[in-house]
Amino acid sequence: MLESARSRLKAWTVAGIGTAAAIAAAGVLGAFGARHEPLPVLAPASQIDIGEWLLRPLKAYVTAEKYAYGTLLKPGGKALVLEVEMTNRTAKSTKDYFDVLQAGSTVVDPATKPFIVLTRDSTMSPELHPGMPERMAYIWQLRDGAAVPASFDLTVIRKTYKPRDNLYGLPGWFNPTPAGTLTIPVGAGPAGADIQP
Amino acid sequence: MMRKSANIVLLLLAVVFCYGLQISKPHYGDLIGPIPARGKLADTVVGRAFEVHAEKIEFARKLKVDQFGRQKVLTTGGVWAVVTVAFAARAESTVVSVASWRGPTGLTYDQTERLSFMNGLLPVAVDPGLPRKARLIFEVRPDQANNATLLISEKLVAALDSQAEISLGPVTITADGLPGGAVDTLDMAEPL
Amino acid sequence: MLAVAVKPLVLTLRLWWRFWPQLVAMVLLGIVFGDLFMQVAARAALLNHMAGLALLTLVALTQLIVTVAMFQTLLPALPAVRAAQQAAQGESETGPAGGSARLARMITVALLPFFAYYAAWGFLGDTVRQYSRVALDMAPFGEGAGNVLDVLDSRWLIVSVVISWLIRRFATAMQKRGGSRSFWQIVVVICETNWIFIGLYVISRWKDEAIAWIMSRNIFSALQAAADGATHPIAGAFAAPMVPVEVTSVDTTTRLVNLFFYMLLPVIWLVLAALIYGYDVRDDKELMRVHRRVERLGERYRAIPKFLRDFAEHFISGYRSRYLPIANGVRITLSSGVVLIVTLIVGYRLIDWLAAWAWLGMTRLIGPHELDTWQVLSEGVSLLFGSPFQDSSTGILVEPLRISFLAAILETAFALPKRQVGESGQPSGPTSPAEAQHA
Amino acid sequence: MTAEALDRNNRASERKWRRRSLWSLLVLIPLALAVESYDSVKALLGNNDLFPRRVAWGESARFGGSDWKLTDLRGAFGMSNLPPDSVPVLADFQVKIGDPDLQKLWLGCKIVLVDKDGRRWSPTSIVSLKTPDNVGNCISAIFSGAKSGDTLDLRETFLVPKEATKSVRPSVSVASERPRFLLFQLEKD
Repeated sequence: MLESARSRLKAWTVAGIGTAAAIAAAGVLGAFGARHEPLPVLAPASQIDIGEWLLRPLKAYVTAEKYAYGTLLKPGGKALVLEVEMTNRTAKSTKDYFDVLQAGSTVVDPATKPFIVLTRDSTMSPELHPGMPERMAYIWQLRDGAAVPASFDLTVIRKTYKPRDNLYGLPGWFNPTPAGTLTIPVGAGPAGADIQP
Repeated sequence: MMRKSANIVLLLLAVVFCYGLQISKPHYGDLIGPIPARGKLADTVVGRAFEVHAEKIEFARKLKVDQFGRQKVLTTGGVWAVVTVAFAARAESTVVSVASWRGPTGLTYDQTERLSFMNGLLPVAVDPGLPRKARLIFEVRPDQANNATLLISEKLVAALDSQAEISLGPVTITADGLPGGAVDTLDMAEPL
Repeated sequence: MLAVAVKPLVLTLRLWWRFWPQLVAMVLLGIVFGDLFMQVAARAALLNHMAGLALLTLVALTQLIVTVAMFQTLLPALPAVRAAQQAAQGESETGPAGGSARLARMITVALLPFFAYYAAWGFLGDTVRQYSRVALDMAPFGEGAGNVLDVLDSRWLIVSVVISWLIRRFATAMQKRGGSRSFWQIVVVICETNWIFIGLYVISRWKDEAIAWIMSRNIFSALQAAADGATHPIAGAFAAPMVPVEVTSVDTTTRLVNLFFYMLLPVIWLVLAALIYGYDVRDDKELMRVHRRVERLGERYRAIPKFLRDFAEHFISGYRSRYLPIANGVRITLSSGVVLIVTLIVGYRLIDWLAAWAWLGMTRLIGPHELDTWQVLSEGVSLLFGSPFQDSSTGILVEPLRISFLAAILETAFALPKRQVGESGQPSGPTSPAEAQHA
Repeated sequence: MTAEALDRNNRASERKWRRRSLWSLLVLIPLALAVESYDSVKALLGNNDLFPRRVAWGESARFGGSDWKLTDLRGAFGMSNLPPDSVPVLADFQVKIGDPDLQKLWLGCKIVLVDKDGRRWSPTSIVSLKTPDNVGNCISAIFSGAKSGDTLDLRETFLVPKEATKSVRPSVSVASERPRFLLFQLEKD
């Protein structure tokens, strides 16, 4: 009786240590998983493939005009305009581009969303169609009183295609994750030349 | 040895067969998808809630439109495809709001959102006994013009409701890469 | 060779014809109770997510009881399986228990290991998906309240496990004291399934993270790149026809892995069926016999001091009872020949495929209607062919056929002459079904 | 007990269970259907106008907590710019408010015209006729802040093909009363 109690106690002790070790291992694994790998730095003059979209940054500038591509800007404020060539690589028309580009927080308040405009005729955020590159302008309101920067950082977000999601089993683009960062020089104005590859 | 290789062949066949089953099995999206009501250009396609009759297709490089009294010329990265259709409601007043252009390789082009200010585009309210014409305007890649299908439904999610599928037939592509008969500028001010 | 493939098919139809009223009735009972419990769980989840998860155990339990009961119903028509079962149990338990009492015992005996195994293979994920959908539908505006699974990341889960452990403790005490035993037995079973359910679901989430971590280490990327290079040559100029990224983004490795699991699932279900028939669930005698070396390993294992063995058992027993049946199942199926395995995989998948197409066919037959009307009609179609979500589908036309098919395959595997030769060490195996029943 | 007897026993009990199961299907199939489709049937009944309640000409009917009365139904002939063979039809109602919680009771208010073949016309946006200031429509009435005892004048405008004008009758439905709806009869009926 006593013998069995002792062996059980031992077993429990060892089991406890084992559990602690397992939890520690899981923690280490989790820590590895969460470890921030440095994001790849992308070249501004390149085609950036993020699954749904193919992006090619064209030019960036700061404007103090009242209108930028038909959008009314905050009076007295300045706006950072980034022109990008975007190609929809999916099989369907889509406007899933609102979270694709995130400007660095040094120039833009991260809480403000950019206006996104088709430069061709200043249509506000239209659907873009498969396999047809379009020039789009991302327009961020600059922080009040911010100086015009020489360049700014941009984080590119990509999503992953799942033929069937977990809940309903429908196809779609999920799990936005940063794909890389790039630094874009800020040019003189709307008339500046495009970045050449 | 014979038996072994026969087994391997059998297993391979099973793998191929299972792959076939796996990719051809309809899933949730297919099961609750729209039910097609098929037809050709100039047919009257009868769905559950509405009938549609596609009269003609025109292709153009540019569109001339009237925006709040001002003339405007709209360009596109591909080619404009304008389909003139007539709708009629069946038992109940309804609103037809979604149309898309499916190319021969399955690329699907929704109706353009760049002309939302114009009259005669979707969404269109139709009443029983009162047919109504409308224009469906798409921007498509020229290589998607040939043998395309027009998909028209009342709502975006046409779960198990009818969706008109109109095959638009062959379109020749000329040497400059444009669909045959494409005009340079199409005037949208012309009455339907 | 062809006979091995045809025999289970004929047997499937025979089983189905002989037992369809019972099977269909059980499926219907499962649907009714499963749906009621699901509603209760989702409503409880609106008040407290933990309570919802705990009640979800009842849904899972219902599904499992129905499956186990269906397999047990078929048993009288499976002479070879019964013979093996009785040989494994020995002569001790051949008492002539009445139909329902026997069924009740079989369920409680077979349920826990089956449940553990079922959960370990991630089938509970389907139940959890259904639950999330129902709760999402009920949540007022879909915000925050809809995500009923956030509790899985919470430490309060431990409280739930502790509570069910305490209840179980109490129930076993009551059972010993002699108060209505079967009632307390049910309480114990529910508490234990609650552990398994919550525990394994949490573990599976951790496991997913671990696997995602491993997969992200670029181990497979070289392989994948090579495979992709072979299948999609570098995209041409812009003028080339466009292939949508939905087609190209699912890489070859994923496809192969998916196909592998697609083909593995029927085998898993066969093992589950074997488990239910009580085929050496916790008995490794059969496995140990496989190889002399393994046997020696077993002897050496028994020589280890008891407390160490206790400890090992503590950790391993779960895995052993999980993998031992796999090993045995694989052994049964492998030894029964490639033809039978192929019949199993193809037949199982064909049933599944036909059910999906039958669903689609019904939609075309019924034709378009307004969404509200179709919502009602779809319940009828689902009753026949299973839910359109295709998770743990239980259509009354599909599920009985699937169970009959699995049982028929198992019966064929046990009845193969090859297997009986393999066991010639024992007093010679049953030669005719009639004898087997009387053994 | 001999093995043969045992076998016979088992056979008999299997047949018994088979018979019982067959009978139970008669109950279980409708029960399963009812349990599964309860919510869907509720939604179907709550979203559709299925059962008419006829209201004779000149009478008023209690509906959605208020008393509804059809005062006029007439065509507005002679308008230009309309599709050929179509006629605008005006339906005028007088509603005496009973329960003033219109935002709840009149939610999803829908006035349509129904003809003898069961075709339904919703109010049109193509024709806009001038209405007096004190005349609203069903939706604007919900937000009018009317109190118990007030009388509201409501008007809806429809566009109907000429051949149907003879047989159209107005119907009123609100979410709180569905699947029942009011079907107003005319003087000549």
